Amino acid sequence: MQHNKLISLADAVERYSWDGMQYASGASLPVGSDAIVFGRELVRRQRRDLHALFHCNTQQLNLLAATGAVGKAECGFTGLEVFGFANGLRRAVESGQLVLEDYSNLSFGLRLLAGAMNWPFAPATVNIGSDIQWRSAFAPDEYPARAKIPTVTDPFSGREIGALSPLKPDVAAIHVPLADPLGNAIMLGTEWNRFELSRAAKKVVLIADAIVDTACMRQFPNLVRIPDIIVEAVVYWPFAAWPQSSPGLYDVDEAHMQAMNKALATPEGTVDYVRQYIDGYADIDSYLDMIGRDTVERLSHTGTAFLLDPFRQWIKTPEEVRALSSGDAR
Amino acid sequence: MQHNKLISLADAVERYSWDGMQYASGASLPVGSDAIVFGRELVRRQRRDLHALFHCNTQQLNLLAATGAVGKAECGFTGLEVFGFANGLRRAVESGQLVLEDYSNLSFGLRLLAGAMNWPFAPATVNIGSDIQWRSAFAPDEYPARAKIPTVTDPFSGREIGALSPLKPDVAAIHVPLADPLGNAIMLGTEWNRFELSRAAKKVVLIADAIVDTACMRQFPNLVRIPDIIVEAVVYWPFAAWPQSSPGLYDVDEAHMQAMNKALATPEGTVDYVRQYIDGYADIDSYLDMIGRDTVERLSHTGTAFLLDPFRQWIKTPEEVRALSSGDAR
Amino acid sequence: MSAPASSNPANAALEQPYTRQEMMAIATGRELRDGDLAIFGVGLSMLAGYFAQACHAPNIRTMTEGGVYGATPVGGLPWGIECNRISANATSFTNALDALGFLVASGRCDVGIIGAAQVDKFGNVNTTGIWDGDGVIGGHYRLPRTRLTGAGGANDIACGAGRVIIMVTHEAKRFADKVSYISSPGYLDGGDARARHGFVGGGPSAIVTTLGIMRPDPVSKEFILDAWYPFSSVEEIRANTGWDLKVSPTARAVPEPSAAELAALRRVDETGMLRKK
Amino acid sequence: MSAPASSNPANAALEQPYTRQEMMAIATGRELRDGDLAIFGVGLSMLAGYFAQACHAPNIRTMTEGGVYGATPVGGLPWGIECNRISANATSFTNALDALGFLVASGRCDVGIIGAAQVDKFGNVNTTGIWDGDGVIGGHYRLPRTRLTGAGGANDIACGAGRVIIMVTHEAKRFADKVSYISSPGYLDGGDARARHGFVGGGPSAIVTTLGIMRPDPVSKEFILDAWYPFSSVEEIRANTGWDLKVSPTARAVPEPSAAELAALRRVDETGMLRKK
Repeated sequence: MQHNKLISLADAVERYSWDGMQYASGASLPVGSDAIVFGRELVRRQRRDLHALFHCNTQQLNLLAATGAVGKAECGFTGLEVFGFANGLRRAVESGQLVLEDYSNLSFGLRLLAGAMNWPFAPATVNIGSDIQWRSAFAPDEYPARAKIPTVTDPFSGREIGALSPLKPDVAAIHVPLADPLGNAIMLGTEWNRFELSRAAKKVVLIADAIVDTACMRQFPNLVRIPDIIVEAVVYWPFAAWPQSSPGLYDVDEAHMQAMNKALATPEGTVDYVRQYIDGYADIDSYLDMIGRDTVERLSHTGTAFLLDPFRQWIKTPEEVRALSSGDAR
Repeated sequence: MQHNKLISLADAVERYSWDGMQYASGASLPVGSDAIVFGRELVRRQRRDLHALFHCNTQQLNLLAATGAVGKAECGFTGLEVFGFANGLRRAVESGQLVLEDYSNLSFGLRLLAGAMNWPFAPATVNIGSDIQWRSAFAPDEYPARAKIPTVTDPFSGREIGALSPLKPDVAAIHVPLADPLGNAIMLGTEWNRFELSRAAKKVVLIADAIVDTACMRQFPNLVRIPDIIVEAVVYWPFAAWPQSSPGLYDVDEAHMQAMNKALATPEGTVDYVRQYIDGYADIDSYLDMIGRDTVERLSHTGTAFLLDPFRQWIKTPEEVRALSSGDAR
Repeated sequence: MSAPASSNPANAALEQPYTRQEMMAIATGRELRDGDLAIFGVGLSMLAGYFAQACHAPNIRTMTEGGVYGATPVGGLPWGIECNRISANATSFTNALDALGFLVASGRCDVGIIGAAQVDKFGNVNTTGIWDGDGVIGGHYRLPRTRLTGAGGANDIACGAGRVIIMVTHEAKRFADKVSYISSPGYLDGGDARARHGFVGGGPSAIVTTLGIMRPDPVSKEFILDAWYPFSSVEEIRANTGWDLKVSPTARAVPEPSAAELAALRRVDETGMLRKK
Repeated sequence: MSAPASSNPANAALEQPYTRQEMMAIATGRELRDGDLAIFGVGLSMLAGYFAQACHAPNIRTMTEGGVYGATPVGGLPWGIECNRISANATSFTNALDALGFLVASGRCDVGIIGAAQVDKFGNVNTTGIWDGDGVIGGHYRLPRTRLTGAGGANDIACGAGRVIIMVTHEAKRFADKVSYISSPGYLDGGDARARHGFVGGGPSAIVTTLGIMRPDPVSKEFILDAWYPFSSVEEIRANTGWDLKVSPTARAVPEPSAAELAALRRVDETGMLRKK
């Protein structure tokens, strides 16, 4: 028996974030399924000294880095795919304001796996023999680095491989297209590491583009890869990954991706961006107004829209979600 | 671009089995999703000296053990749940005909994970400190056993944990409710270790209760946890797990579960069982006749039938499947 | 004091208000706390767990070894822990690495209920085999006289769950000074022996039987008698235990099942499995 | 001999039958074999891979780092390797541990195509950063002058894929004697250095550039010039390579793209990305 866990975005950030926390997010690749609205709220509340654990950089990390919210980060890929370098992150790294520890996309996932399993380490047959193993930004004077990816000897063969440290983020804000009020979630498109992340994190907050009835989950339990029993809170926020995409729901907003990344390249541009695109909304309605209702409409005409069809009958209207959220949400 | 991989059960067993091979099967728990029709065919062909890797015993392993087809086995759970001890397996173990190496349900899955990752070992925080670690049926004179679950030292903390050896079965026959002709598969109900097994095995043969059009997979790609690129062959065989269940399609046949287990308790009963329930059919039609059309109908009225509803529109009729299988299937 | 007719002929005239098995299931269920993340095996332990959810702990979060979440069994006792009778109303299906690994071996699961063919004074469980002779295997791993079901997921639960409840029929042959084979670790040879292996789980918190409840001594970890049932006694329990069972100074009789408890249990045990014995 | 107008003004009158980028994509695609299990990154490498599938290797089994299977991009070049343009027609979506772990790091993937900001004579790739001064970081891990995109999944591909094709624009600054930072291992310091780490993958089989193709010496593993394009020359390539590039005795010009190849490439590159440069 699980309870309604729908809470507002503001409440979620109030309860599940604090200065200095290990914060994991960035679900799919840089251009999709990123719980960036949670990150916008972190900026609004001026959270500081975050230790970011993003398997891939996203516009969220780009923004958090640009605004000085992040002191340390650990990542695999740190670009923005076809949108180029992540200017906010890059500026923070090059200035020394943010210390970035490098891993690969697989080793980041294996570290989450190790955290989820509560293993002291995960075996690594990748990253070894490269500067990912030999160089540690967290221990810059050590060369070769000793504590980042130490070797471990296979007791069967005597072969030496690497050992990856486990990750157990304090909080993970995970973007999903569909969640129910109890905290069950369906993903569309690659999961990337969301499955492992949801088990590795100490607390999980779902940021869902749409809320569905639990009957949807009972019809498709094999799709519910994040079950309610491990979820603290559910936040309803349409277009939560914008300007990034959410397979089944909306496409990348190319123009905003570029404008945003350009803005984050400078402190002045970042201030402007925050004023316009974080201070620029107070609730879901003004958020969608800010994106532009035409843009919302256009981006919703995605080639992946058919992926949502089997689930549409269970999607709750904004009014229904509001009614569910108005009472004691916990 | 993948090709039609539908072949007959006889062809599949001809091509993908041989004496002495490491054979993995037994998908879900003992009373469900077991590719036992593949095992019945192994008995019919008198394959011998199999090294069985079943994370849980099933009626398939019970049968293979009872008929003397298995020389070695590695398992987690070795019972039949509420149906009690597996008499065929038990008899083979107690007589010394079959050497059974014990693991737990988790460690068996971790060994498949290690095989799939091509790790030299998987970390174990379970099974250590018990006779699963200290006793090896494969090395009976060693006490404590040295090579079964040796210790490995965590380089971060100095703590000693266990190391599990990887599993890479020669062939895995995996039961699924739904597959397409290309080898994409959808599971209903728990996967148990089918996901990891499909990646750990050198060759994968799917045994599917029903064949669906690939359009079904494109509508539900997040459900396709076994993609065609790792599958060698697809066998269509309705009620393939009988007398065990297939969630969404049919229930356990309690009477046959009990009668079968009783028969396998003795060599004579086993001979009778083989004559009646293996020699007793030559194709799908005579197989269903053997089960009994009334029984087939009754077992199909399962409380899980609604799980199949979203996919029914894509299920191919036996005639359509036959037409697809008649040509060059590879 | 009520007792089942089968155990006490003097009460044969009574209405047999509950069986020993039912008492064991209720006593086990009472060990579960609201909000627990809990894993149950098949059969009696599943009935005990769902009884607790139906009775006093509605917010128990249930799971099976294969990753069936949010389900309650329908249509009778499940044939297996992931069979159709429990797959019919789940909210999520995942897999064994998730359930037994990410949620149990990791230490996230609060409580597990496991069964035993044999249990010893330190709560070690044998479900693997029975050997002839002195009950031990010897230096050589001899063939078992009787092969049992193996460890299954119980070893993983015994290593990882916050606390473990062992449910077992109380017969002397099942309660050994030392089990022949440790399938699932309790406190091994007692004291802080679990620490040697770094188990994240706390070990067995109770052995609940058809006659009473034993709990580990906080220091030695030897199981001692904590409670008897309305129909049993210290003497009967000691006589049916294969080691010299100590009795806690605070040992007491546990309360009889309440009408509400019995009603809840029987709703869960709709096929009356627990009433057959 | 045809050449793009941009690189050779003398040919400006010609019809610019193909660009250098297109030649690079086609030369890369020719490295793929029918039936390969192949992983592509975003951008040019994805175009090269799908070109091969559309042209001469219809049975290539494609995958992305996040586990998108059975898809071909629609509606233009994907913004990212798992974006909606490639998620619109997949047969399976899984996850990164599956794709990069079970299928790539395991050694099951036959071939991967990766990009490089900088590559050295042993095929080591830097995509992490550019440092001032002598181009090395020094004992202390100094701040990079220019932070790049990090290893992403390329390190995993470089360790595990059967063979790796490195695709890179041919400029002297990108071809270093020794990269400042090994993001993704080639042959490290040459010879059998990969064996020290037990990599299951075979290492880079080719560096395909906008000017030609280099392949490793079988013993030393130093990359040497194997082929130039119809519009390039040994001299031009050596002048744009940051180490003293050796030339294979069997070096030759590769055939021009055929009409069928160009047609196939342009069907894949429907937004004309490769024709912009």
